[in-house]
Formats: sequence, structure tokens, C-alpha cells
Amino acid sequence: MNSFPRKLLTIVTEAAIENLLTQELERLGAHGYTITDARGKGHRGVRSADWSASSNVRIEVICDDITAARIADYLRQNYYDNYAMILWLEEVAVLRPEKF
Amino acid sequence: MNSFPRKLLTIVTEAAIENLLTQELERLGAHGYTITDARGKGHRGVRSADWSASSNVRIEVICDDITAARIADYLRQNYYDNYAMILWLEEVAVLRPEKF
Amino acid sequence: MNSFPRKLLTIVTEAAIENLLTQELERLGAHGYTITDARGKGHRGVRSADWSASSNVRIEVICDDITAARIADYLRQNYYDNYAMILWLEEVAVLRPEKF
Amino acid sequence: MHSLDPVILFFLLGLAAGLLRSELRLPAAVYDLVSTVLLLSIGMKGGVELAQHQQPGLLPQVLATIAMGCTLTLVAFPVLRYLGRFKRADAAAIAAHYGSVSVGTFAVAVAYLSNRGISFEAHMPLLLAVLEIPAIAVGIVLARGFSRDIRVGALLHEVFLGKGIVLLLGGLAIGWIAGPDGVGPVAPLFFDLFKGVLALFLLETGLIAASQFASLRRYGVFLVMFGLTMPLLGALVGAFLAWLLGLSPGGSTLLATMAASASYIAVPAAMRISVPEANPALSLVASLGVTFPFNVLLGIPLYHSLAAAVHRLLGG
Amino acid sequence: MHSLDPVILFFLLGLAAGLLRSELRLPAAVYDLVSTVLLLSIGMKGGVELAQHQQPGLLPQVLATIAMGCTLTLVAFPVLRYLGRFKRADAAAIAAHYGSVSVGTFAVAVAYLSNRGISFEAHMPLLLAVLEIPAIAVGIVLARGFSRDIRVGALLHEVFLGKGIVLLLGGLAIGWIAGPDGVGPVAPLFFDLFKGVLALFLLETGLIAASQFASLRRYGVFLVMFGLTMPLLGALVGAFLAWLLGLSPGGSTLLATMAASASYIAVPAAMRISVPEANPALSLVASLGVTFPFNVLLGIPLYHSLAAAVHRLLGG
Amino acid sequence: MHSLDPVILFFLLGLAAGLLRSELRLPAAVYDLVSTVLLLSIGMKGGVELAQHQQPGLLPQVLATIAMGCTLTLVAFPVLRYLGRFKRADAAAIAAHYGSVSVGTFAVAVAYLSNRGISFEAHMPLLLAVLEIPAIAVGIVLARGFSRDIRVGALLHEVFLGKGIVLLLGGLAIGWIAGPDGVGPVAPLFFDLFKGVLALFLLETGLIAASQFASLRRYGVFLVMFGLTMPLLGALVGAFLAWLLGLSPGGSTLLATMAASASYIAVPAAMRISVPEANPALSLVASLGVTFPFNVLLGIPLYHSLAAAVHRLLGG
Ligand SMILES: Nc1ncnc2c1ncn2[C@@H]1O[C@H](COP(=O)(O)O)[C@@H](O)[C@H]1O
Ligand SMILES: Nc1ncnc2c1ncn2[C@@H]1O[C@H](COP(=O)(O)O)[C@@H](O)[C@H]1O
Ligand SMILES: Nc1ncnc2c1ncn2[C@@H]1O[C@H](COP(=O)(O)O)[C@@H](O)[C@H]1O
Ligand code: NA
Ligand code: NA
Ligand code: NA
Repeated sequence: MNSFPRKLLTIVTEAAIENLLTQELERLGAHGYTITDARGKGHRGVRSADWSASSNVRIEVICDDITAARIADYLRQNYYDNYAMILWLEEVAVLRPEKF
Repeated sequence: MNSFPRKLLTIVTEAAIENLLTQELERLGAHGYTITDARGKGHRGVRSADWSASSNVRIEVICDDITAARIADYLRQNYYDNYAMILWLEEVAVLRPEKF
Repeated sequence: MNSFPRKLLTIVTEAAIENLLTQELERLGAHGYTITDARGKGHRGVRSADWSASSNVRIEVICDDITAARIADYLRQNYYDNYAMILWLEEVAVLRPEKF
Repeated sequence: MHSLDPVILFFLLGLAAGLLRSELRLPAAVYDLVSTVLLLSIGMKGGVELAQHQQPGLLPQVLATIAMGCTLTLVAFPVLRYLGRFKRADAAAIAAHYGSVSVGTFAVAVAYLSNRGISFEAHMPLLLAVLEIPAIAVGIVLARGFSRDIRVGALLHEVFLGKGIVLLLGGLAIGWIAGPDGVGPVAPLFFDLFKGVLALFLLETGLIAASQFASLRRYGVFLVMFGLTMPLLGALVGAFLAWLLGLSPGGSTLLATMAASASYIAVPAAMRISVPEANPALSLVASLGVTFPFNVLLGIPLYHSLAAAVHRLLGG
Repeated sequence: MHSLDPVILFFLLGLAAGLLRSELRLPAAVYDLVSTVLLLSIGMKGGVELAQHQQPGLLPQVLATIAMGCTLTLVAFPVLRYLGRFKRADAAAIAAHYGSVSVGTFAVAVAYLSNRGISFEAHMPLLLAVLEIPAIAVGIVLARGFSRDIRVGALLHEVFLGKGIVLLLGGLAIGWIAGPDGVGPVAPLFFDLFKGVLALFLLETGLIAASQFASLRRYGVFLVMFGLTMPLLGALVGAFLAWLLGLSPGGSTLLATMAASASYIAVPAAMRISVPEANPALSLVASLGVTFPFNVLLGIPLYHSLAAAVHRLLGG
Repeated sequence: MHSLDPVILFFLLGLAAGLLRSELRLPAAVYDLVSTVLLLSIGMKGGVELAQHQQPGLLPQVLATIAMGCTLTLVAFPVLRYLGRFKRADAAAIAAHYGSVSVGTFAVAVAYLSNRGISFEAHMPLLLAVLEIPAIAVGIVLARGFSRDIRVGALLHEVFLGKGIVLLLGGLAIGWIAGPDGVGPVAPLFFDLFKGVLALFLLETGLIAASQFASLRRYGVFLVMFGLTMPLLGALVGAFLAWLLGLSPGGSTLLATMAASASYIAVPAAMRISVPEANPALSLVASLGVTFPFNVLLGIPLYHSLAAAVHRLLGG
């Protein structure tokens, strides 16, 4: 099995900006993303997903190092101050590097 | 982009103890968590999420190494024997270390 | 805390083949799996989860290196060409190695 | 005749689909909606009746119901522990399921009576809510003694503020305050659709019950036997107590059914938190895989005859 | 006149909202609930009628329906393969969609007939369930020959135990066993709400259909043409067969509609498993993006006139 | 008397369950279903009426409603900014919530009027849809000036193609096209169940409102005062405008209620996208934690008296 290193960027944030964010991700060079519905707690309190205003989404993007850094930087500068949002980065291995 | 190493602790367990567990997590030092609904299979059989008693939750906690070890140890000692539960740990990079 | 290295294999693919796939995973040696509902976008376009035909699932398997490689190879050969599917591998640490 | 009640047919359809491993599956959100409507409408119907008729002697009936819940749990426990050779925690947890009550079974019995034009006391839903709880407390003490490390807070919360109790009592209060005219505007949803909603509920319950059958073989004959005889014993106790309390034949049928039924929603959740060392599969196999189908398919008409017989024999 | 049927307006609203990329979105759980109620109520209505009237000659009609499903698939395949120049797997998969049937279209036709007080044979829902299946088998054989490596188990399961078949046949059985009086208690949900539930179903179908339009341009003119003419051909075949079988004008309209409609739920799921190399977008664009709107907006009244004309011309 | 309206009791039940931190929770999919049915049925009822009665002078009323939305926002802003000492973005966002409207409150007022047999103008749902929007635009300009970097596209989309507007206007169009006879077949779902569905909606709204209470203390007395007095001011403005426009007492009650109500679905979503620096908790605590309960429990009967008084005093 040949595998290739890529970055996995995971963002947890408010469901209200899902559409906005996926457009930004594509603009910043992501070739794809995966979204699941989530709830949670953080510095901005409990987000229980009982209704739209308190729902989170969990967005994953597999991409190369440069794209990952670009997205992370952009989100930190443009979203961190105003939205419930966290993100983290991991090293992963993928099989078909040309896809990401 | 400056990033800082943290641990990502992922727990998959019975939905019935979600509330209990989030209280424990906070008591043990987690500053936040993210929860998604899940189903699955493991040593305790299929958990199909068809109704509450067979539903799983997938809980993620980003925290420092010590907190991660503390939570993992505590859960192993207090929950592993009696509940359908697995957990794993990963190295991740975050942007704002003070948050976690 | 004693922890042991394992592989985390994450597959994102069409919900239509969830049952098929979990059977394959078990046949290929996985001792368990965790599934969450997902949506996303990739080379085969937007999969919005508005109805069954456009829904994704996100399947996680914790296993040893060999099993992970076996599953990844098998899926690449038998599913990649015909299904919306991506997968990636990560190093994780687990507490009870005998479970996986 | 009873087996022709259409809501029962929905249960059988769910059971068959589940056993054949059909693709049919209803999302958990649908189950939540359907059970919310059922609980509210059972409560409201009772509340409306209460608003119209003074119910003398409510307190003794509530106390008697509590006593019945405790007794049934205390009777089931030694049978499971010594005859069934279950571990202490398992015996206590299973006993608690049978000392408590199944709202789904109650609803089927209500539909059964209403199809036959048999009336019953207005406050039965109150007794239903009351009966959910004592068995849980007894079960926990049986499992752990009066130990300190019970998560009392979480437990009380789980028990008194569980969805079932809140919606039943809430419905009762709404029906009681609004009265028969007041509930008129919401009657098309909560009363006219009652049996249709119950049909969907039973379809889904059938699917879930079928998923318990797979474990039946593993957990053996004793559990099946227990799941078939314990409801009969419960029904006897319930029917006799109903006669003591002076309930009508309809009310007696309901109390017997409540006693005969085993919880599969409230108690499992409470036991996971308070008696985690009990294997939840054992209780669910018995209550959902054996007792629920038995009660719904055969038990209810039996308990109706039983209640009638008790009234005939003992007078009243 | 037909376009004023309110359920059709809901479909148009969904379509418009989808095309305008509105935020309107119904959760998948709502779609599941709504389609469950629709399938059960179509089945039950048929079952109740069957219980009342002996239906002679059911078997020939079932066999004829099976033959029709196979024929339509076999006719569509070469058109797609040689005229449309589709790959073999794609041609086979699309053909299977058109040889099968769409329950949503059937439901709109039922509402159409009932709004006009036109009766039809009680067992049409049975033929509906029957017609879902044979095209799938034919499609697979067309795609892969009689090869060994078909996942037969998974496929049979998917086909015979899919949600649609189980609920239609289950509903039929319930209606048939319970009879007209037996289903009375559940009628407010399953019969009185039928058209309201159908309206919600069509609203959601409109949203989904709109999401197929985006791909229309990509897959070209041929697919649109096929999606418009294949239903007309199907309707002709269906109307003529209905006349051969001696169906009433109402029943003929339904059989023509069934033949004209293309599956977009059962067949796509089966094809993903059994003919994975077929591009699922092609079939969905045609069946959901072209044929469904055409049938629902224009086709059904047309097929009604057609059925009437066939009866007039050929007598019967 | 008003507090006995049963739908209000459902709100109180939800509120109580939420405050007691009960386990009662309805899945988001249920909220979506229930609010979809409510919006469609409000719209359709209006559309059917419109189809029957010519409504002269619709355009002036629409323009007056737009002006009212802008005015209320412009009045609330300085109060919040200078008396309340809120940051500019926060003051603008909260003001926008109060300049807009809450569909849930409107629905309760409709139920209130219908329980008392009071009629109102058919096109009120149209004004409801219209009033949702202008406050958003004003709020954004107040927060950011006429700056360039507003995400205009995303915003327009969010506002004009949000679920509420699409379903209200879609329902209006369906009712208007289908007319009273046309909607007959879907009436059992959309009209007969209206109040039952509203009850479920209010149960869930009560749960959500309770979750806002926790933040009440944190955000202080001013917000509570604002949440109680701003609706009174709004109601005065609405009742007076209604008199100017020549609305009936029923219609005046509705316009006063609309003015008094504060958005908690459409505006929060728009503000998150266009004024992200505003703290969303502030607006929700005020609109959902204070104003909604106040309006539903006390406000509506008050606004009804107010509308009657204005008609009496000023004639009309
Ligand atoms: N330490 C953490 N671990 C995991 N998830 C977190 C953590 N902190 C925050 N989150 C998630 O991120 C969302 C936004 O976080 P915050 O901006 O801190 O309110 C929360 O609602 C959680 O779902
Ligand atoms: N090897 C595995 N890989 C991924 N998830 C697992 C694995 N084993 C168990 N799980 C998840 O953890 C839950 C509890 O596992 P268990 O305690 O082994 O029954 C299961 O229901 C699965 O969702
Ligand atoms: N770069 C990516 N990052 C995260 N998820 C992806 C990515 N590409 C594809 N996916 C997910 O995998 C599914 C199938 O991908 P594809 O086969 O490329 O269409 C998509 O619907 C997404 O959910
Ligand atoms: Na019992
Ligand atoms: Na067809
Ligand atoms: Na307002």
C-alpha cells in the first residue's frame, strides 16, 4: 500500500455559517470537505443543537500543508473573534494524493 | 502560522451517559468538547441507534497531555467495565493554545 | 497511563453501501467500527444528504497496521472507481490493545 | 377478535419486517415525535375527565399503586436471583423493569377498551405516571444496598424529570386546566389521531422488539419463562388490587395491564446510570422481546377477562 | 384544471424554492415519516377494498404486470445503448428505472382520480408493489449478463425487503385483515390526512428534483428527450394492457401512469449495489429531473384521456 | 381567561420542563416539520381568503408595514445604544430583532382570535412576511454604515429565500390559486391540525426559551426592561397604524402583535452573517427569553384591548 502524507483540518463552528464557510474553503483551495452535525461546549458556552441557533457543524478538509495553513490562517483572522469556532490540524496518510 | 501541540481524545460510548460524562469531563479539566451522534459495533455487539437505548455518542476533547491522560485513566477505571466504550488519543496542532 | 499504537482508518462514502461495507470490514478483520451520518463535496460533486441517494456516511475503524492496510487496499481496488469514497489513515494511541 | 385490532397488526408488521431484516427503519426523530404525542394525549384525556368528575379517594389509590410497584419488584428479585441464578445487579435491574410499567402497553389497552366502548376511571394516566417510579428506587437499593455512592442527583433527575413523567403529568395538567371545551382546538391532533399515531409507534416498537429476538437464544429459557409468567402474576396482583380499590372493570383491566407490563424506556435509562454493572441486554430481551409482544398480542384480552372474573367472583 | 390540484402546487413550490436555492430544506427524517405514511395508506386503502370485493383474475394481472416491467426495460435499453450511445451499464441502469415505477407519481394519480370521483380496482397497490421489482432483475442481467459475481444476497434483500415493498404489502395485509370497520380507528391519520401528507411529500420531492436540474445541461439533450418520450410510450403500453386485462377507466389510468413513471428511490438503491459502474446521476436526472415533473404536471391528465380513448375506441 | 388557551399551556409546560432541566427534548427535525406546517397553513389560510375577497389598498398597507419595520428599528437603536450603553453592533442587532416579527407570536394571536370568533383581514400573512425583512436591512446599516464589505449576496439570499418567507409566500400563493374548494383535500392536515401543531411548536419554543433564562441574569436588568417595554411601544405604534389603514379590530390586534413581537429565527440567522461582531446571546435572551413569553402570556389580550380602545376612541 502506497500512502502519501496530507493534512486533516477539522473545524467546529456555528451551523449558521456552514454555507458561507464551504464557499470560503473552496475559494482557499480545498478540493472537498465532509460535514457532520454536532453540539458541544466551549468558551462561548453550551451549544446544545436544540434548534438552529445553537447548532454546530464539524467540517473536515483533507488537503496539502500549504492549503491547510492558508485556511487556518484565514479563519483565525476573519472568524475567530466573532464566532464560536475551534480548529485543529493532524497528519494523515491518503492513498490517492492527486485527489487532495 | 504558529501552531501548538495538543492532544485530541475521542470517546465513543452509550448515549445514555452523555450528560454524566460531560460533567465528569469538565470536572477533570476539559475546557470544552464536541459531540456527534453515532452508531457502531464492538465487543458489546451492534449498537444501531434505532432508539435511545442502542444509540452511541462520539465525544471529542482537545486538551493538554496531562488532562488527556487524566481523563483516559479515569474513564478506564470507572467506565470501561460497565459500558460500551472505546477511546483513543491523537497528536494535533491548534492555533490558540490558551483555549485548551 | 499505558497506551499502545494503533491505526485509525476513516472512510467517507455513500450511505447506500453502508451495510455492504460493514460486512466487508468485518470479513477483512476489523473488530468494530463507528458510523456517523455526513454530507460533503468531492470529485463526484455535492452530496447534500437531503435524501437517501445523496447521503454520506463516515466510518471509523481502529485496528492494527496490517488490517488497516488490508482494508485500505481492498477498498481502493474494489470501490474507488465506482463510488464516491475517500479514506485516510492516522496513528492513534489506545488503552486496551487486545480490543482492536 | 382482539388480534384484529388494527394497531396490533402494525406491531406484527414491524416485528415481521425486523425479523426478516428488512430495510424498513424509522428515524429516531419519528419515534420521539410519535411518543411525545402519545404521552401528551394519554395525559390530556385523563386530565379532561378529571376536570369533569370529582375523583374521590385519589390519594389511597396513588399510595396503593406505589406499594404495588415496590411489591412487584421485591417479588421478582428473589425469583431472578435464586431461581434464575442471575448476578445480584442483573436480578435487581430486571426486577425493576417489571415493577415499573410500559406506556406503550397501556396505550394499546386504552385502544382495546375504547374499541369495545368500555369506560375507565379518568385518573388512570396519573397512576401510570406514578407506577413508573418506585420500582426504580427499589431496584437500586436491591442492587447496591443503601450505599452512599449512588449518583442520587443524576438519578432523581433521570427519574422525575424523564420525558415520560413530564409529558404524562404535563398532559394531565393541561387537560385538567383547559377542561373539555378548552382542549377542543387541539383535539384533532391529540385525540382524533391517537390510534393512528399509536399504530406508527407500534410499527417502530415491533422493529425494535425484533432486534431483541437475536439475543433471546443466548440468554436462555429461564428469561423467556420469566417474561411470560411474571406478567401473569402481575396481572393477578393488579386485578385484585383494582377490586380492593373499587375500580370499574375497565379501570381494573388497565391496572392489571400496568402491573403486567415491563418498562423498556424509563427504567433502562435509569439503570444504566445507577446500576451500570447490570447487563442492559438481559432486561431488554425480557421486557421488549418477550413481555411486550405477549401482553400486546395475548395479554390484554386475558387481563380484561381476568378483571371481569374478579369482579364477578368477588362482587363489586 | 388539473394544474390547480393543490398537491401539485406544493410540488411547484418545492421546485421553485429549490431552483432559487432557497434555504428551505426538510430534514431527511421528515421525508421518511411522510413516505412511510403514504406507503401504508396506499396499501391499506387497497387492502380494505380487497376485503370487500372479490377480485377475480388477480394472478393473470400480476403476471401481466411483471411482463410489462420486463418489456419496458428491454425496450428502453437498446434505445439508450444505441441511440443514446450510453455505456452498457448506464443504459441498463436507466432502463431499469423506467421499467419500474414511482410511488409518488402513483399517489398523485390516486389523488387526481379521487378529486374527480373516479373509482379504480382495489388491487392496484398490489400491482404497484409487483411492478417495482422485475425491472431491477432485468437491468442487472442487461448490465452484467448472467454472471456469478452479482451480490445476489444483498440484492434480493434490497429488492424484496426494501421499505417500499414492505410498507405497501404490509399496508395491503393490514387493510385486508382489518377490513373497512377495523381500519376506522386509524383512518384519521392514514386516510383523512392522505392528501396533506402527499402535499408535504411533493414539496420535498420538488426540492430534490430541483437539485437534479443542475446536472441536466451536463448530460445533454438526449436524456431530456428520453425522459419525455419514454413515459408516453410506457403510458401507451400500460393503457393497452389495462384494456386487455379488462380494467376500469380509473384502473387503466393508474396502470398507464405506473408504466409511464420511473423509479427514483428503490431502483437507484438497488443499482448502486448491483451495477456500481453505472453513473447514478444519469438515472436520477432523467427520472427525477425530467420524467417525474412531466408526469405530475402534464402526464397524468394525458394518461387519463388516453385510457378513456382506448376504452372508447376498443370498447370495454 | 386567555391564560386558559390550551396552546399557551403547552408553552408553559415547555418552559417548566426546561427550567427544571427535564430530559424532555424534541429533535430539531420535529421543530422543522412543525414550523413548516405552521408557516404553510398561515399562508394558505390567508391565500384562500384573498381568493374570495378583493382586497383594495394592498400596496399602501405593504408600504406602511415596511415603514413601520424601519421605524421600530430606528427607535429601538438609540435606546439600546445610549440608554443601554450597548456596543454599536449589539444595539443594531437587537433593534433589528424588534423591528422584525415573530411568526410563533403571530400564530398564537391567530389562535386567540379564532377561539373568540373574531375575524381579521385575509392578507395579514402577507404583511407578516413583509415585516420580516426591512428591519434586517436597517439593522445592518446601523451597525456598519453603508460599507462595501457587507456580504450582500449571502445576505439577500438569507433574507428573501429564508424558510419563513418562502413558506409564507408559497402558502399564500397556493391558497390563492387553489381557492377554498381547491384546498379542501389538504385541509385536514393544514387547517384542522393547526392548533395541535401550534401546541407542539409552543412546547418546543418553551424549552428553548427556558434555555435563554440562564443568561438573563448575566445580561442584566436593562435588557429585561427593554424586552418588556419595547413590545408595548410597538403595540401602540401597530394599533395606531392599523387604525390609520382602516383595519378591522381583529386585523388591528394582529398588526399590534406583529409590531410588539421580536424575531428569533430569521433575524438571528441574518445577523450572524452580516453583523458577526454582535453577540447573538443578547438578542436571543431579550426576544426569546423576555418578549416572547410576555407577548404570549400577557401581551396578546392586552393588544386586543388596545386595538379595541383605539377603535373606540378614534372611531372607525
Ligand atoms: N476543548 C475543546 N475540545 C473539543 N471541542 C471543543 C473544545 N472547545 C470548543 N469546542 C467546540 O467548539 C465549539 C466552539 O467553541 P468556542 O468558540 O470555544 O465556544 C464548541 O461549541 C465545541 O463544540
Ligand atoms: N475497533 C473499533 N473501531 C471503531 N469503533 C469501535 C471499535 N470498537 C468499538 N467501537 C465503537 O465503540 C462502541 C463501544 O464499543 P464496545 O465497548 O467494544 O462494544 C461501539 O458501539 C463502536 O461504536
Ligand atoms: N478533500 C476532502 N476533504 C474532506 N472530505 C472529502 C474530500 N474530498 C471528498 N471528501 C468526502 O468524500 C466524499 C466522496 O468524495 P469523492 O469521491 O471525491 O466525491 C465527499 O462527498 C466528501 O464527503
Ligand atoms: Na409492571
Ligand atoms: Na415505469
Ligand atoms: Na416587531
